[in-house]
Amino acid sequence: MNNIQPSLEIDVAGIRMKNPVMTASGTFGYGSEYVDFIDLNKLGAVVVKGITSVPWAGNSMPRIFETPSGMLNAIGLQNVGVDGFIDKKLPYLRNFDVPVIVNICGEQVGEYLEVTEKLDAADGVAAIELNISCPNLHCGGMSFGVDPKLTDELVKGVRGKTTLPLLVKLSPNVTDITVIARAAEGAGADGLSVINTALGMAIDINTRRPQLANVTGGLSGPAIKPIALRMVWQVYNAVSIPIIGMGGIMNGEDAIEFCIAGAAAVAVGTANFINPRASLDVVEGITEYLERHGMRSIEKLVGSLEVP
Amino acid sequence: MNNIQPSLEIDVAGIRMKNPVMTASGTFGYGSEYVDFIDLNKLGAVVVKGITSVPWAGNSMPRIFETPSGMLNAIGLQNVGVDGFIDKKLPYLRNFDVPVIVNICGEQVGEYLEVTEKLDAADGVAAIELNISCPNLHCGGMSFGVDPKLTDELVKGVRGKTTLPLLVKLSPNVTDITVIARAAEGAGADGLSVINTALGMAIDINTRRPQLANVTGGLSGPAIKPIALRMVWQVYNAVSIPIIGMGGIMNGEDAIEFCIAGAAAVAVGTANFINPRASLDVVEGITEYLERHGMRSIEKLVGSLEVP
Amino acid sequence: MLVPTKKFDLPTEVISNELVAENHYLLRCSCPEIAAGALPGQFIHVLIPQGSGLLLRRPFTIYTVEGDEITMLYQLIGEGTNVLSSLKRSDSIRVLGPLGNTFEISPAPDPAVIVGGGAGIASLMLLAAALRENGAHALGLVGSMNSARLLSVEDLEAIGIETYIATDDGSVGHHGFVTELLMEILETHEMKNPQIYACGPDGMLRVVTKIALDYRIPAQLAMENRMGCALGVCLGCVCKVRMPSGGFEYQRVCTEGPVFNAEDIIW
Amino acid sequence: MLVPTKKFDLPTEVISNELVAENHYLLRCSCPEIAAGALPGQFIHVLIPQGSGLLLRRPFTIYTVEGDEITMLYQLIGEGTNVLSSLKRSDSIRVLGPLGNTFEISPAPDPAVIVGGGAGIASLMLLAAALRENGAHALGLVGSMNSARLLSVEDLEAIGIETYIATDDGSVGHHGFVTELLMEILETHEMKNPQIYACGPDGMLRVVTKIALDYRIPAQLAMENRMGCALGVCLGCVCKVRMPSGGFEYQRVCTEGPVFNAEDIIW
Ligand SMILES: Cc1cc2nc3c(=O)[nH]c(=O)nc-3n(C[C@H](O)[C@H](O)[C@H](O)COP(=O)(O)OP(=O)(O)OC[C@H]3O[C@@H](n4cnc5c(N)ncnc54)[C@H](O)[C@@H]3O)c2cc1C
Ligand SMILES: Cc1cc2nc3c(=O)[nH]c(=O)nc-3n(C[C@H](O)[C@H](O)[C@H](O)COP(=O)(O)OP(=O)(O)OC[C@H]3O[C@@H](n4cnc5c(N)ncnc54)[C@H](O)[C@@H]3O)c2cc1C
Ligand SMILES: Cc1cc2nc3c(=O)[nH]c(=O)nc-3n(C[C@H](O)[C@H](O)[C@H](O)COP(=O)(O)O)c2cc1C
Ligand SMILES: Cc1cc2nc3c(=O)[nH]c(=O)nc-3n(C[C@H](O)[C@H](O)[C@H](O)COP(=O)(O)O)c2cc1C
Ligand code: FES
Ligand code: FES
Repeated sequence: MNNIQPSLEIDVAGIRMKNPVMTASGTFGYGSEYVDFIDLNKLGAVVVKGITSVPWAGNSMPRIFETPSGMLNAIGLQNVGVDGFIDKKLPYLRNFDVPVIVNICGEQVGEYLEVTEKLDAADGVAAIELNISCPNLHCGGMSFGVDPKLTDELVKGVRGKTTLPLLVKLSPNVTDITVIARAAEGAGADGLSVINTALGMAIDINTRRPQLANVTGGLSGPAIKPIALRMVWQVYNAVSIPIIGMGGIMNGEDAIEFCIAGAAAVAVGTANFINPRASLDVVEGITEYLERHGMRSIEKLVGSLEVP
Repeated sequence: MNNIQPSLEIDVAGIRMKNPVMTASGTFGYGSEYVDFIDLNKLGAVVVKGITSVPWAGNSMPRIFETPSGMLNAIGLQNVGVDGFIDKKLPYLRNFDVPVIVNICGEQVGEYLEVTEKLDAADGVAAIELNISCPNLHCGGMSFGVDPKLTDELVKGVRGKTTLPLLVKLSPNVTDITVIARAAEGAGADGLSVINTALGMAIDINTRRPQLANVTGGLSGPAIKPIALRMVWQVYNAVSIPIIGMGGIMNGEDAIEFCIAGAAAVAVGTANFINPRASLDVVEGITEYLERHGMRSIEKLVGSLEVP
Repeated sequence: MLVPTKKFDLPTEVISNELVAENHYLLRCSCPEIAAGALPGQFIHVLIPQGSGLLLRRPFTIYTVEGDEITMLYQLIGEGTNVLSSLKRSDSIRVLGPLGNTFEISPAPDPAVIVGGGAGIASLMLLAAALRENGAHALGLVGSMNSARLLSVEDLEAIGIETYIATDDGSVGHHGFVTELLMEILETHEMKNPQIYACGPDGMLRVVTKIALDYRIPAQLAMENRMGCALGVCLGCVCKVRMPSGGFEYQRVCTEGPVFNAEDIIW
Repeated sequence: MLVPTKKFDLPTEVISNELVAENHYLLRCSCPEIAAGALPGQFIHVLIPQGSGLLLRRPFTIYTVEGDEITMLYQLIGEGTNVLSSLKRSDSIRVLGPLGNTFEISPAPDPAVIVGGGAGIASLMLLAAALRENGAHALGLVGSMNSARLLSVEDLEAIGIETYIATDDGSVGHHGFVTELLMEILETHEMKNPQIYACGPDGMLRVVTKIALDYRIPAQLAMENRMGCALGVCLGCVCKVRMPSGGFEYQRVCTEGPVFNAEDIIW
């Protein structure tokens, strides 16, 4: 123990944050839903639900299912659309002194570009997170995030439309995540979000129907943490842009694991559903760890894994 | 309820079994370790620990780590080698009336072929399970199971060396498991084992070292069940050879889920560590389910998922 | 009916947790902030204690409010309610609430016909109390599998609500569905400004909706669905709601609901 | 030292589960079949009750055997032992055992020097009892962080074993490591056919090994490691063992161990 007061402030991919803890897209709404529990100003960044060019209705029900230490979701990107977001959701977030990162999605490259242009012109967007990995969509039968060429094309396109920091969110459902990571880096991404949900499924044995109307869905929560950590470490060793680590982070200790594996920042997802204060608890947990280990900042921790 | 006594007997990939429940390779030793708890004659089949051409020492410690609803392992295929297996382990198993399936592995195609030839000539081997998916080995930097061409080559090679039923065990660490599944089918596999462990990792935040000496390891147990089920269903829709489903099966209900997704038989792995009777409990659970639903056999259940 | 109540996530202790009917328990705990704001139909999202192995919380309607204390009346369904039922006095739980919207009760219905199937009646108890406080005339219709599982009849009668019973096996009251009882009562009672309030299994709610439409009586349903966050962010709990425009929208049971107009629900 | 004991996986109930020292508990349960076969050094693999959220069992040495009952003495380490410590009389657990090999005690050591660090002493209690039954001369060396965490001294003395204490903070006995005590005793005592039996943290066992080699005294160590199956199949619990041939082999703590000759272990 000693008296160094660690500073959690960091700059990740050009986004200046008070601490390295974000909320994961789709698990924190548009921020307003959590103000009874959290001072948004204390977060590193708020990442909002995936936005598309026009409002999407989403998938039919059931949409979620609990699995051992995890949950499956197939929401189908129900969202208000980029115009609705800018008109109805963004103004509220401008009341806070916290970077707002907008997660965007689409079925065609053109849709991504349209959303990007509108967000680039809007006031109060700190960065764009490109979701090329939503497991509940079928962009020509396969999502962008599993093909390095499609990734390159899409990221280059979006890069051309904005000067905002650009994060690219990678899918775990690939043979070699470093290939996609390098494609995104090469195409101009400023940072990588690792990982989105793993594709999974569950069945009701009495009705013999899938537990999700969409049949398959994205697995999140502690169950996928080992997979997420492995991928963060792989990507860390493959690229030189910063990584936002996520997948099953429930507390500060989980977050520290991601940092040691190579994450410059982390995002808290499913944990928000179980504990609405989870993201701030993670901030506090990280602070305590740094204090306990006499570290002034988190930077020395990033990628500090000692391999035997 | 009614009085039909279901028959669990099946023929999977040319292996005649009393019931569709096997033990998963690496989780049941060579069978003898469980005789205090289980009458081996009551199992569908015993699948033994992966065998290589020469004895392997295995990885250094630590080799296992518990994760939320799962465990990581990086054993590194410690085994007695094919000669040791045939001389010291197989004779004991010949005392039982249960098919013995031998899981085999290697770093080079040649090693697989050598092991296959010896097993083909041995007495008491019911089938070979080709492990092309061990996450703790590095065959030229990448395991066979993530590349359809390597899969084709290896399976064809092994196929040429034996007339025994040939199962090919697939890795979940791929973008599209159906590509590998079709490659294995095309090359002459009689059945597919789906899935091996998912590649994961965990870190000790106090020492900043990996929890496994091998850094990464294979994730098994209930945590991966949703991923395994999804892959069984995908493979079921892609090939016409039978599937042995596995990944997180703890009880009869889990097994039934795999059958509905498309598995003709199942294997019980990590559950053996928690409950040494797990495999027989699964047999009983399946029987009860069939009785409760008035089904005479499991065949009608296989792939019976009703997609909305 | 959308009410932006301030929400709290409170650690608290179980005061009591008793078997009140076969397979059904009543759990009491002290949550002053939630008790102060709770409206009829609102619910809490309960964190099953650490180490239970369950990830997500479980939602339950606030059954009664007495001073600082709230109760929930719950049925054993699966692992979560099983662990809940094992909790004893002074065991810790966390309670998030009050959540969701509330029933519309003005202009005062005459009568209010409250229809509860199984544990569904739990969602209607605070409503019944509020109606009585407002001096509204209310009838209670309680459906159950059998007499051993019958819930809330005494609680309803204690606040002066005329209560009718239907059981699937006829062990008490009408032999058959509570919806049959509903039809009978609509046929036999004089009604000035009737309103139906219902909660129960989906099958029952569909029949209630049909009856309400047939008789042109407005009906409000307390809906249930699997829940993730219960805060409106995961979009996991939606139901399909008819829009005035003619289209539909997926609305969140945890936020736009749990109370919906029966005619708006697309099943 | 390999003993093929018949193994049982038994459901049983907690008889008692008491705090016996700061951070340490003694759990008692009835397992006739295991009690009948248990040998010194053997262990059980305990299934933490359903719903605890933990997947794997946890291994603990059999501390004592009394009729049909066995006890285990355990330290609070993480979640598993935390859940264990919350168990009360008549709570259910499952116990797999007896597992592993046993200590070599013939020809009778003179004296047997038993060295336990922290909860490690738990692995040596049945051994101590067996030595006394055989009439062997045994000394007990017990190391602990401080007096509050001191374990087993009374139990050892009750069976007539001369016991020496070392604490890290000097609050009782020798101020320092139990290995220092070991050296002192080897220097000051007359020894005809000495044998060291040790269990404790890795660091301690390495020093014990060095001392044993220096003094050319045979030593047996009860090793610990993370365990999966405890039945010899997962190969997760291995330690590195020197082979007579000159090479090494990874041997299973659960099967070839937990007791190994100190000189064979490659750290
Ligand atoms: C707003 C709201 C209020 C509720 N209020 C009450 C209440 O006051 N009293 C009460 O007893 N219950 C109430 N419920 C239902 C209650 O939440 C579930 O019964 C509970 O979550 C089951 O948890 P479990 O872990 O025991 O079962 P699980 O293991 O989660 O589920 C077991 C099985 O039941 C199914 N199931 C899960 N939830 C429901 C559901 N809501 N309806 C039907 N089947 C379901 C699952 O799909 C699964 O097949 C309410 C639900 C909602 C959404
Ligand atoms: C053959 C054998 C016999 C044992 N006998 C006893 C006994 O009689 N009394 C007793 O108190 N303990 C004994 N142990 C150790 C005991 O098994 C562990 O302390 C226990 O499993 C910890 O479980 P947990 O869930 O509380 O901690 P976990 O959450 O599993 O572990 C918490 C932390 O402690 C580490 N850890 C886990 N196991 C050990 C270990 N064996 N040694 C050091 N660190 C560990 C983990 O890596 C982790 O970092 C024995 C172990 C073995 C292998
Ligand atoms: C209900 C739900 C909705 C999600 N929606 C989105 C989304 O719109 N866009 C996106 O990129 N990721 C989405 N995700 C993925 C999360 O942002 C995160 O990557 C993933 O859940 C892993 O983190 P976790 O385990 O902490 O939840 C969603 C996850 C959940 C559980
Ligand atoms: C400790 C351990 C060792 C394993 N060894 C092998 C092996 O040698 N060969 C193989 O094909 N699979 C091996 N597996 C994978 C299992 O056979 C199985 O495919 C996987 O664990 C998923 O099933 P489960 O979740 O039921 O354990 C091993 C798994 C574990 C946990
Ligand atoms: S439960 Fe998450 S939106 Fe309703
Ligand atoms: S714990 Fe599995 S081999 Fe020892």
